[in-house]
Amino acid sequence: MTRVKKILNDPADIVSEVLDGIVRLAEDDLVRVAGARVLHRRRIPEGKVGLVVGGGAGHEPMYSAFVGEGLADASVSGAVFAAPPPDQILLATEAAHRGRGVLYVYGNYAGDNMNFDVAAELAAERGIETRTVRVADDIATADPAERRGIAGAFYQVKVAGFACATRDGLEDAARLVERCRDNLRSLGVAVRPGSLPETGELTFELGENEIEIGMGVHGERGVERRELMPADELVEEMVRRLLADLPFSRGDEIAVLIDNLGATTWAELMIVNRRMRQLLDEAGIRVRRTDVGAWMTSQEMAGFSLTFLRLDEELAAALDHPVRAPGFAQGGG
Amino acid sequence: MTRVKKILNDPADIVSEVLDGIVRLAEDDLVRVAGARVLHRRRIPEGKVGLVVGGGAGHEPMYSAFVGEGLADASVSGAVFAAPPPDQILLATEAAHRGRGVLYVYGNYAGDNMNFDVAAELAAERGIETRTVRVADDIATADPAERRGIAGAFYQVKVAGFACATRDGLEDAARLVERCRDNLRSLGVAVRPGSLPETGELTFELGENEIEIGMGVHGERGVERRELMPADELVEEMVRRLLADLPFSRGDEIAVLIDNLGATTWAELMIVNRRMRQLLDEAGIRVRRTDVGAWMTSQEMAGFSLTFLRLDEELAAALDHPVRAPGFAQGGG
Amino acid sequence: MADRLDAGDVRERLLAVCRALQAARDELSAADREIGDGDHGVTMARGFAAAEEALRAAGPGLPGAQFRAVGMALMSHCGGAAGIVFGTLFLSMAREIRGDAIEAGDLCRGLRAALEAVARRGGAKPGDKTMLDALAPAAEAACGEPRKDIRRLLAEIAAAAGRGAEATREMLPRTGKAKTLGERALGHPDPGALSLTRIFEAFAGVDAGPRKQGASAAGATTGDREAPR
Amino acid sequence: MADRLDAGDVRERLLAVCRALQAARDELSAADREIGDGDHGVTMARGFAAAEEALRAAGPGLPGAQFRAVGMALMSHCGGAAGIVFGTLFLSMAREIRGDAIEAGDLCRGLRAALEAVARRGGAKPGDKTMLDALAPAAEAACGEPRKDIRRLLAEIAAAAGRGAEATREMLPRTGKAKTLGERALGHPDPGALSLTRIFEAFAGVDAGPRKQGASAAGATTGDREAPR
Ligand SMILES: Nc1ncnc2c1ncn2[C@@H]1O[C@H](COP(=O)(O)OP(=O)(O)O)[C@@H](O)[C@H]1O
Ligand SMILES: Nc1ncnc2c1ncn2[C@@H]1O[C@H](COP(=O)(O)OP(=O)(O)O)[C@@H](O)[C@H]1O
Ligand SMILES: [Mg+2]
Ligand SMILES: [Mg+2]
Ligand SMILES: [Mg+2]
Ligand SMILES: [Mg+2]
Repeated sequence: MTRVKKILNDPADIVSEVLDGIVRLAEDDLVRVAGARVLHRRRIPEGKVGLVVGGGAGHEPMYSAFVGEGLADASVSGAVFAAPPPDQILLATEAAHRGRGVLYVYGNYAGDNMNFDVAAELAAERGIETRTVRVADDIATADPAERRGIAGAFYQVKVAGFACATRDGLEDAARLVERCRDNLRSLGVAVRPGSLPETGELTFELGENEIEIGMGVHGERGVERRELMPADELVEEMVRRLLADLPFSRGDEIAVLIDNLGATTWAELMIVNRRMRQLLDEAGIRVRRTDVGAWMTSQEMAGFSLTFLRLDEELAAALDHPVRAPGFAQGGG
Repeated sequence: MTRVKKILNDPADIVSEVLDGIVRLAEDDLVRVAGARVLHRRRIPEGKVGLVVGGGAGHEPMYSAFVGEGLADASVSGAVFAAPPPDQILLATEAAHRGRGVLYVYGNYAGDNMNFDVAAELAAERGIETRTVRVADDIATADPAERRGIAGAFYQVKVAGFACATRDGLEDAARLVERCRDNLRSLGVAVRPGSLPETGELTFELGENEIEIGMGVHGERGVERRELMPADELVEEMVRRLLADLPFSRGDEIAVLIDNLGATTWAELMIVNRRMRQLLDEAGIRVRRTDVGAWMTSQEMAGFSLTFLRLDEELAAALDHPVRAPGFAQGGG
Repeated sequence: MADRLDAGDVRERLLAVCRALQAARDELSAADREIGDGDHGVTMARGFAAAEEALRAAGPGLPGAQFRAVGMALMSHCGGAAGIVFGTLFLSMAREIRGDAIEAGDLCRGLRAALEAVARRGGAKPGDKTMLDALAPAAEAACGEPRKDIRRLLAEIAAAAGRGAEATREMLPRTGKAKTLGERALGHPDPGALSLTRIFEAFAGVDAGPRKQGASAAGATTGDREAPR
Repeated sequence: MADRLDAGDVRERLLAVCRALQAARDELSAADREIGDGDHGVTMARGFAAAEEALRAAGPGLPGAQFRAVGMALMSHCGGAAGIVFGTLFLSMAREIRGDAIEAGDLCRGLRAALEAVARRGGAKPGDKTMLDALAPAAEAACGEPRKDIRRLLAEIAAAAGRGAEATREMLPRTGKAKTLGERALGHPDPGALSLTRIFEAFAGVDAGPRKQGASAAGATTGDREAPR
């Protein structure tokens, strides 16, 4: 197998060097806990509900670079594609705690769930109350309880940042984030594989003419392997599945995220946007904002995901709330 | 040769569909000239100096998506990697003109130069005064007059947007943009090739263990083909060349752009940022802002470029000026 | 016929486990590539490298303390699902291994406690295509006929785990990164169940070595090994 | 011995040029991949498809008008450097072709005007490894001995262009997308010079067809062809 060429030093240092690089993007705001894979804001207001986000590395800028004003107070990173261990999560929790408890937002994967749950128990032993709202937006599985968290994290972290910055209590903040989670649906498609940076090996294989609908952001298989089809047809299939799932209905107002899994061109995403908007027009669904970017990536996997978030006034206000974090760009870039 | 799989409809429609997709990102602000490859702002203040940007397609979001408040008034796109023809440029010029003349900002390539020059003559015949400040930041050639325009366009368009929005006259606006151009230096490196979307063919070939320093954004060869090296070493080489070129010197304050050519991971760019900042610290150069993103792309080419812009007070203010355009994200995403 | 493993013996066996799981890296990652995200081998190798370091740093000690050291190292260094699952396994056993040597009863109580703790922590049940499907038969084997030669018992535990791992091929995944796969996961064993088999094999002194995935269960024979001291 | 090309003849020859440049797409793109950005064939094919359409839409007309139609189509539809360069070529010639037929003197004046106009527009000189290096010898050939058979003259122009294109192999690029290449461009001909050769060949009625790049100059022989009417 050909190693995928990358711009790296010692593969063992990837996560650590990436965290250092992120800190240097926002030195006035960000601090790394020495020796740990934890970043946190330099100044967190006393009495604020804390927000900790995190998960396996390899999806950059998610989650490590989503720390900043209006977003997370601390992030914790695992190794590539591996949930962070409980002691690291605990460090992030302690860094974020300002007396009002800490909200955990992360993707719904067995590994993350177990590690954050253990961390929550350790935090409780230290007198820090925690609440958890997992991202579970990927409609590739039928059973909502088993859904993975993919690019919808972009909105859920955004809403959580707003909630924790503006609400007085942990419970109250968590409730708004739950509403976001419950109205959030995503579906991805992979066109070419990414690779594990430590080994350079591809995370999966696709035939010369194959795509996979529902592919997970770690290269986990999706709902269906299909022949490469025209962009418009693919978008029709994805939008159909998404609309049917919540379901979204005529008159709904939504935010749309078009997330680049890594190596897909921005131009392709515009071709996707064009057809998607025609379909949403036909379905009578209003798009309040569109975010286009590579936020929840899977190394250099080519493909994208569509995320629809059904809005109410409060969720819309949460998305419009200004933030400042190295990985979170406002607008369409 | 294996065709690179992409999410497209009829390859002949790529540019047109991309433009439609961009308009749907910002319908309140953007209009497409029917049948043309020209986008322009819906509302351009009377008496404003006009700004037209453009060039070949295939580098999205540059240039087509850089239209909006505080940025360009109109953009014109050619076919993939081919400068737009004069009649299209003229349409953009007329769309942007509000009585004070029009500034052209685009990359210094023979094709673009000739097409914009012809357009300028046609505009003059119609009574529209124009001025041109070409982006020529790529230090891969020794002779500054022959330098190509690459990712530095991000800053030059930003400065031009500020200048045309705040200056009274075309000459005055052009002078500030020239100062930006004169203080702008970039260097790229390619790790894996991109492809021509119409044919799916790779734009160049690199050996399994090769990289090319100075590779152009159309896949034109660079200064040197080298063996893949550790990220830190590569960054040392690039920073050394960049600093020596202007030259930048101790005490200078700069803005830094880390541009993703397409398929490089954000994590790799952070590893680059880490080492780059160590080197700039050693050289006594202050970084006022860092912009990380995939702005001037070359399809799914893997690699990146570094751009240094030496700042003075006015240039710094220009970069901080808020803008709103579908392809221009503030902050680090 | 030995009926206990003294502290030195336990230490050597745990070190052998650490080495075996580092050596199994590619086998385990390959298995995870089929139905998961392809990192299980890297995760286990990372954790057991840390465990080996912890054991060496701590020097000789009571068997329970050694199990605890391994469990803590896995918890802190594996990450992923495996860190908690296998960390919990070793920590649960540590709590049941109280004396200056390990006896059959310790193994029985330890593995039962581990089975319960892992199931509680992760919410999975036997049959869901996880390492529980190797752990459950292993615990059963450990609690079977009493008063057996302990080395033979270890080999039987390993063999039971191996059969359990082999049986996961025919199971539909209900948890973890394989869950969307559904029927496409059929025919592939669960990576964590394979890991657990390798752990028991190395602890039993069965020379497992890297092998074809299909051979994992059959390979777990009952061959005894003299403890190094 | 014909000393002029009438309007119908010119039309057929220009249509042949349009077809030839569309057929040369892959040859020209391959040449541009070596020292440029690989799109020259696509660009020329796009432009000459539009030119063909324009010629057909306009119907029969004076030779100068036909050259103008081609030039305008190239200007508007090629894009890239080629659009201006080849658009300027045809438009400059159109201005010099004033009567109802083309004579040798028109070709001489037209190509000289084109040479000057393209050089002024793009700032390049002969020797810079561009299409000028084919255009300059072509213009010279057109202005050589007067009162020659015009079809033989066309073939000589094509041959001169071909020799010029071949000579670009040994030149260092000083403009366009090849300019950073320096010595690495040696051995490769300039794509635009090849295009110009194909244009003259097709206009002369020399059957060029797709061929190996290296054969381009040698292939441009002086073989006459009966004009279709
Ligand atoms: N809920 C669970 N209960 C028990 N074991 C589990 C559970 N979830 C996952 N596992 C085990 O963990 C293994 C995957 O580990 P690993 O690949 O290291 O983590 P990740 O799934 O986070 O990438 C699975 O093969 C399975 O045996
Ligand atoms: N300044 C110039 N003067 C004359 N011809 C030029 C000039 N610049 C480029 N050309 C011609 O254009 C050709 C390249 O055309 P093409 O590949 O279509 O455009 P681009 O370089 O924009 O991709 C070159 O091979 C050269 O012959
Ligand atoms: Mg994992
Ligand atoms: Mg081009
Ligand atoms: Mg895994
Ligand atoms: Mg070209």
